[in-house]
Amino acid sequence: MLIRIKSDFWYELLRSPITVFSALLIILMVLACTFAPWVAPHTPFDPATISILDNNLPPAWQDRSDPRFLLGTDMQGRDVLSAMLYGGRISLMVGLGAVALSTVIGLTVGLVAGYFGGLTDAILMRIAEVQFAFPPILIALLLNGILKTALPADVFATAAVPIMILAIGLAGWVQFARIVRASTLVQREQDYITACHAIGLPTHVTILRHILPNVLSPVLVLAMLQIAVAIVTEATLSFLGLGTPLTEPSLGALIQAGSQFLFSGIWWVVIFPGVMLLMMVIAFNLVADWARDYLNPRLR
Amino acid sequence: MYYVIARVLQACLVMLCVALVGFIVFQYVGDPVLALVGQETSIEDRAALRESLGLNDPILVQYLRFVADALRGDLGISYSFNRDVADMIAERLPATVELVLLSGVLGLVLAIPAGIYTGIHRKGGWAQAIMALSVIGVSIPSFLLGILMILVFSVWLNWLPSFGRGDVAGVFGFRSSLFTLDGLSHALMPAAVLCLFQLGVILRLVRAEMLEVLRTDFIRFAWARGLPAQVVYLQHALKNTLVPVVTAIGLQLSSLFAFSIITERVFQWPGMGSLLLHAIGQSDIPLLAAYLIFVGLVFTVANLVVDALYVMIDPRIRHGKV
Amino acid sequence: AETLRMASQGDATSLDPHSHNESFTNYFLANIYEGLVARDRNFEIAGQLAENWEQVDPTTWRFDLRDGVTFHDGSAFASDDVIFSINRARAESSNFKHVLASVESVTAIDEMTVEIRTTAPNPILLNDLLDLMILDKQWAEANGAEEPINLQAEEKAYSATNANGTGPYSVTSRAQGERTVLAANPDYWGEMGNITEVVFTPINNASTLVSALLSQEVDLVMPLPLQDIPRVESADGVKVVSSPEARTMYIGMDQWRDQIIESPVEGNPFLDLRVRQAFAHAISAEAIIDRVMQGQATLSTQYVMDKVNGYNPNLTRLPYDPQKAKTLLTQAGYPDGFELTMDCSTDRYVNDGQICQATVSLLAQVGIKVNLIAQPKAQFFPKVVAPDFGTSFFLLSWTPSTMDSLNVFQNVLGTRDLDNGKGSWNISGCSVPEADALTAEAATTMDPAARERLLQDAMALMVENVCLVPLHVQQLVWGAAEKVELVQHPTFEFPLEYYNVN
Amino acid sequence: MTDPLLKIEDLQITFPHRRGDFIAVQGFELTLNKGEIVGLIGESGAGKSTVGNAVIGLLSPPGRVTSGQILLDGQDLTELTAHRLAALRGRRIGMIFQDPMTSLNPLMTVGQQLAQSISILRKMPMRQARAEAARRLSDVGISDAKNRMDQYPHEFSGGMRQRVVIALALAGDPDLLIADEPTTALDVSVQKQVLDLIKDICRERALGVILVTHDMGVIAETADRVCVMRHGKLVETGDTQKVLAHPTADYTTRLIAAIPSITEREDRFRNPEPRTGDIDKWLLQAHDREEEGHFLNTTDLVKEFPAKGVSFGIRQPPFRAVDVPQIQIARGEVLGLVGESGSGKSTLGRLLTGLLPITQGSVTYTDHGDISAFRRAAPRKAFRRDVQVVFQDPYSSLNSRLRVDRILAEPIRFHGLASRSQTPRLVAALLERVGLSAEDGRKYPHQFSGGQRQRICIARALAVRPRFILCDEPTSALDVSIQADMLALLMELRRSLGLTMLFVSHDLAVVRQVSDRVAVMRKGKIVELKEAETLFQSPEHEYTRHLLSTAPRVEGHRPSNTAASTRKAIQ
Ligand SMILES: Nc1ncnc2c1ncn2[C@@H]1O[C@H](COP(=O)(O)OP(=O)(O)OP(=O)(O)O)[C@@H](O)[C@H]1O
Ligand SMILES: Nc1ncnc2c1ncn2[C@@H]1O[C@H](COP(=O)(O)OP(=O)(O)OP(=O)(O)O)[C@@H](O)[C@H]1O
Ligand SMILES: [Mg+2]
Ligand SMILES: [Mg+2]
Repeated sequence: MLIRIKSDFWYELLRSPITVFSALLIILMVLACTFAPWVAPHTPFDPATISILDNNLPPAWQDRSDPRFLLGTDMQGRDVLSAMLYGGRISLMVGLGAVALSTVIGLTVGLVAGYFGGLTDAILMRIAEVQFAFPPILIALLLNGILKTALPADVFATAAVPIMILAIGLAGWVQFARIVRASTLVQREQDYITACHAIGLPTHVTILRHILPNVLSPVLVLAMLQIAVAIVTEATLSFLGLGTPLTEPSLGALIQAGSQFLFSGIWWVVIFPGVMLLMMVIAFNLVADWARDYLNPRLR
Repeated sequence: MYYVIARVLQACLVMLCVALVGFIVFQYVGDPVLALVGQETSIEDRAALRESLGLNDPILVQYLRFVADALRGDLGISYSFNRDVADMIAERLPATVELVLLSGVLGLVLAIPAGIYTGIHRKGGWAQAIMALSVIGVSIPSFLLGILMILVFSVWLNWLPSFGRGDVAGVFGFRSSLFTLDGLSHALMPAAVLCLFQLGVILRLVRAEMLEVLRTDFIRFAWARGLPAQVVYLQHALKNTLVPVVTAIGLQLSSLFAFSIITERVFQWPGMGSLLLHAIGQSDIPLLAAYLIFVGLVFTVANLVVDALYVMIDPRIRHGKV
Repeated sequence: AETLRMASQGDATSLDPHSHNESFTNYFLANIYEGLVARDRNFEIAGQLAENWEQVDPTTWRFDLRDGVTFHDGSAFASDDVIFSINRARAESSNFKHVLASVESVTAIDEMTVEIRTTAPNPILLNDLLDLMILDKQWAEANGAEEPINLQAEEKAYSATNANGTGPYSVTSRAQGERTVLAANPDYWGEMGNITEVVFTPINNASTLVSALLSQEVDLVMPLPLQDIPRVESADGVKVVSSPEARTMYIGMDQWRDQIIESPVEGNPFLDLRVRQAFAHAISAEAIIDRVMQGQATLSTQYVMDKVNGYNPNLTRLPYDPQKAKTLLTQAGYPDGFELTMDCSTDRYVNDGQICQATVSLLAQVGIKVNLIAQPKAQFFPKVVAPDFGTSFFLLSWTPSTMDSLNVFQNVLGTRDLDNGKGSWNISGCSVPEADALTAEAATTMDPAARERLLQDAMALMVENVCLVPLHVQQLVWGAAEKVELVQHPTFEFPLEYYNVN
Repeated sequence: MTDPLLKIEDLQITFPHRRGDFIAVQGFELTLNKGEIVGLIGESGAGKSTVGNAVIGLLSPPGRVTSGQILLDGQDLTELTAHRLAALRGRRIGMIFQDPMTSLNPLMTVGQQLAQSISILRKMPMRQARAEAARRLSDVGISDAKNRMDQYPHEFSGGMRQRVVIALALAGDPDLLIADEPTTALDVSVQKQVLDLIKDICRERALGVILVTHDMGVIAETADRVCVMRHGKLVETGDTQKVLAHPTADYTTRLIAAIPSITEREDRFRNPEPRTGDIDKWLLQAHDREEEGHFLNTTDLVKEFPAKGVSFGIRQPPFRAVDVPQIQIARGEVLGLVGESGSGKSTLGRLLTGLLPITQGSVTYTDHGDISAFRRAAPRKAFRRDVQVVFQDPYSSLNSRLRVDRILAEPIRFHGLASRSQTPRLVAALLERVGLSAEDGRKYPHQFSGGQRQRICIARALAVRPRFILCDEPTSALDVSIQADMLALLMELRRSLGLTMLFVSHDLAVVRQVSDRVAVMRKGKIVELKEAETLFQSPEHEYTRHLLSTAPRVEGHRPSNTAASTRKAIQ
């Protein structure tokens, strides 16, 4: 190596151009979405700026199009490009937030249940079973109902995203918990864990520093897929009328609404958001694949 | 034996909790009375109906009443269908079961070999292509994928029927649409959409675990022993990936069961999922309660099986502890 | 022998004709069961199981029953079936009892004549009887179906899954939510088309419904999503069939609270007529019809469509005029507009969510900031209807099931009198006492022309007061194979005996 | 002899790394004839295993042969396709990897694995293969092979697993066997049995064997010729007797001088020269607590493992792995523990250190009390700081996802023995003290040789400055000179700090050098427990006598004298 890179992390990262590309793509999309109000050509969430008379315009390179709307407009007359950026922001928040929530709960429960076993395990796993019976829709309904009575109306109006995060996050942790528990059951019988006991490491250190990295691989796989699942679930909830507000659609909700126009030839309202979601998910997964290899020194 | 009894008791407890939480949730799914009566029904009539359905009682009372009835084998009558809930579930169950089985089997048959392949040829072109494709199943929402498939295979190509369940035939007393050609042709698209999702999860999980296992010393020794590749991969490596994979399969299968909602809706598959959607839309409490209990039961049983499999797969996992 | 394969977004909830007063169920069952009277091909009320009727006095109606009619199981139809059925429909567990609230008693004069006595003169008794289906008394008693289903009942409800009517079609097989097969009744007393078998499938998902039609797996779909009309029109072998429906869409404004809810504004701006007028001027119903409804709706000038009794042809709609709206708002003391919350369902009416979104952006142009709460009907209705009326700005729609505007006045427009079952859908709480007086008079006026005048005047008063902002009358849009010849009624009944497959 | 079976010429093996490639083997040469056993000895980390792995074509990635030839019957293995090479494994070349513990698939029974190999390599039907497998298991000295076949690897002791591995390597009756420390975990009698077996096959079937080992006794008794390696290079090669008796290279001389004697006690172990490095000073910092009495005491210790499976509803009686009436270890004492492999030594050790739940009886430390009765974290932590373990298997007892410096820093930081800023220096010094370099801290466990890993384990145990160490085969993978160094370190700690030790080993010579008393175990019971010298000079129990008589020796070699004289000469 001519250039001396100190850290293993950067060295390994730069060796995989496809990961670098994916990471850049993620950064780009995250930035574009985060700064949507500055980046997007229109403000699709402000009803005062949209006109129903501009609806269903095709992308700028097609006939009958309007140069103001690069990727066309949807049935409400919203600029598709801007809506994607604004919606992407919501979807990213929901996707990342929900997965973070379910990963944290799932990892904790799974590690504790797998490591301690016995009664702790039985109780935690039975709780998981109860939880698993409730699909996100029902949890969303419950939260919606509780928060509606608990919060003042104006606060509640802004609570859609947190509700989605909570509902989807809560519905998702069971998967993580079960998978982590399974791997923990195997890991805790290994000699290096006995070595931790011999050092006298307290349980939480043993679990966090030694077992956790060894069970992380399936978690990473699942988490990255769950980001997509969370975004899509949020869209599904929108489809059932519970997701983000109609006037502030998420990326998933855009796809959902657009999917009804597939037959009518208004393809741009579904294809562009769909491709964006796909790219986002693939990029996340590629980065996660790399991260998993990086975390296992034998795979480097 | 003791273990099994304990687990059965625990399962009962789980069901009780599911129902309890359920009744708390039902407070917020809507007002069944409104869904039940015509628009011109007077307020008193509605109030009277609400009273007679016991909806004015505290949740706990409603819950206990439900449990007491359920213990007598009576799950109540669906508000919106006027029919015995147990009958309705029994009617819808076979459709969902066959869809889940078909997509489950389809998913496993595709995912496990593909996972092994991509694990072995980590950097290969095919492997990378498979990996990229596997994400598509997860990231294209199933309502979109379903409609796209219908558009292509039913509307454009006219190969497959776009909705519903086909003819059923009985084999050994099981009546299923999987036994007829027409039935299979109806089940193919929904099963494919449903399996694409779990395909991604299982494929990636098998691959990830495969990668880890293939670097272990005992695999190296297996090579040194001169075992042929298929034995090393299938008998030695695969088995060592199974604990998390079986867990995932258990989860996926039971969640297929529970949440085939969208697929069933898109393809008008007359199963439990569409029943749930209807029940939520109509705030049909007895139906919802029975549905939740059922899903809880499926998941509990799946977990029991998975836990039993752990001990069979990995002897190091201790019996009593599981 | 022709088969009609039809699909719709919902299924009949039950085969029992008295347990759910839900329009699709009623219209579906109308092919299996029959009433004393029904609408004919031209949407006029005509005799069905009753051949003639006469009004003996203002509160007594006598019906001569049709001879030689048999039920599907072969038993003969007679007056005891009518008495049984009407009483059944008035039972505590029936959902029709309020429809028959005016009926005091039913008696048999002889085997083939019955007499219905009403508590007060009821000019629209025939309309009330339209959806009332006649069952076979012996069959019901033999199968424990004397009453419409009781939800506390222990035994299973036979009549929910089995049917025995006198109608043109009988049920061959039924799997709820999946598929129902009807066969032509060979002994049907009346004329019917050439369809011998009907395969009915519910398809909930709109896109699937369209594709089933496009791939010619079904011959008739209802309703067709508006955005798919061009696609169906351009496809071979299928066509779009549409006609106005008796459903009118409105936007409602709180006129009873002193302080509107879920809004930062002080007091209730809607109490000022100018504000209501401003809203009417600001909301371009034309744009909504053109863009959201894809042209599949007609502009409403009032709260009923033109085929409904009491429709006033002289009324006009306040025109779309944002400038005027702003002026009115300024006059009312809101030069910069104000902020409020709108409640809206997303799965109840055609494109309801989108109508609301369009409304929000239209209002935004005149400075009114609307926070839209779009929710599934399961959440929407409990929130907005009696007793809470928990909204101050909302989208609502109404179909007068009797095709008579009295129904609208009593439920939606008239001053609330909940104790007497009036105005339970008057969510906006609008109250025009003069109009109430006119409608009360109309309720007992037996002379059709005089009655019509009273209702028209009441309608005019309501419109003048901008009780609600009328939007449009939506169209009934179905997709069908070219070969299907069908009849559409504004109430979206589908009397299959008038249908043919060529 | 015509053509040699194996001829290695000018072999160079590189592990590419971004901080510069590491050349593990350079210019290595070796010739092996049919029916010949060549011993490969040398410093730990010299590249012995790497050579073996290269021959069978399974260098651990990213290792590569960068030049040279490996000719098997004249055919260059480095040029074969992966597929052709794979066909040779098992059938022509057998390999015993250095780490028996992790070489077996944990999810298949021993019998399945062996029968599978046999049926595939020798094209036998499964049933016949199973019978053959049972036979071969008893060949390598596993008693009750029929029943043991259905057990899983984790139910076997270290030595038993090693024997299974040997049986597996020989399953295909190869022409060439690479045996990488095949007997380190075996007690001397089984070791002899296994070596005899290898020698027999070697003679009967003209098998060529490369035997990697650190046990000079084994070399002396088994190998026809030896190669000595150091730093990846060939140092010396020749006839075993000649090399042992008259080494020419400096390194060989030193190596031979370091061989511990089995026949007498050498002063150099018991009284090593004091060290004065910083790290030594740190390690020798006195403990604050010092009390009287025995260090450790047990009463009627029993450990039972549940029997596998329930047949016909009747539970088999549990397997009693340890049944020891009483053991006392005095302060500063080194108790040697020897005995047959599978006799329960490791299990006993784990019981004493509280790493396995006790079935019956109790273990009491004078300073800490009954170890199964700890309720609070504080006393447990104090106990753990005092009592450390060097595990028998250096492969699986290191967390493969942690860098070595973090593995070593962890106990230090946890027990608060150094500040965050001091710790890296301390870790580096510890690594150097056990003969590794400070940069090695940046590597992961799998990048080390077996002996290097063992040294990491020793360093980890020492890092908390314990007062008691359970050493379970702590030096089995070390060459004699590094072994001497490690033992000297331990002895130094014992002398200055009163470090107490339970020293489990199969190497009787080492046990004799370090132990004050020695216990002999067999089938879970202690059959003899005596002062070390008394035991070695006049063993009473029949089994002890058998054990001592089978220990391999370097004939006519008087290491202590040589060593002593060398040292004197230097002084
Ligand atoms: N987890 C376990 N389950 C069942 N049996 C076990 C288990 N661990 C050890 N054993 C059995 O206990 C006996 C003693 O094992 P142990 O590991 O203590 O032997 P050892 O004396 O250390 O042998 P070696 O010198 O070969 O390491 C063996 O027969 C072994 O099979
Ligand atoms: N995967 C690897 N990556 C980098 N370096 C490695 C790897 N494997 C081994 N090495 C290095 O190669 C050298 C030779 O290792 P090898 O295992 O051949 O030693 P050895 O002679 O068998 O030692 P021992 O007697 O301790 O087993 C060591 O210094 C080791 O650190
Ligand atoms: Mg080695
Ligand atoms: Mg041992």
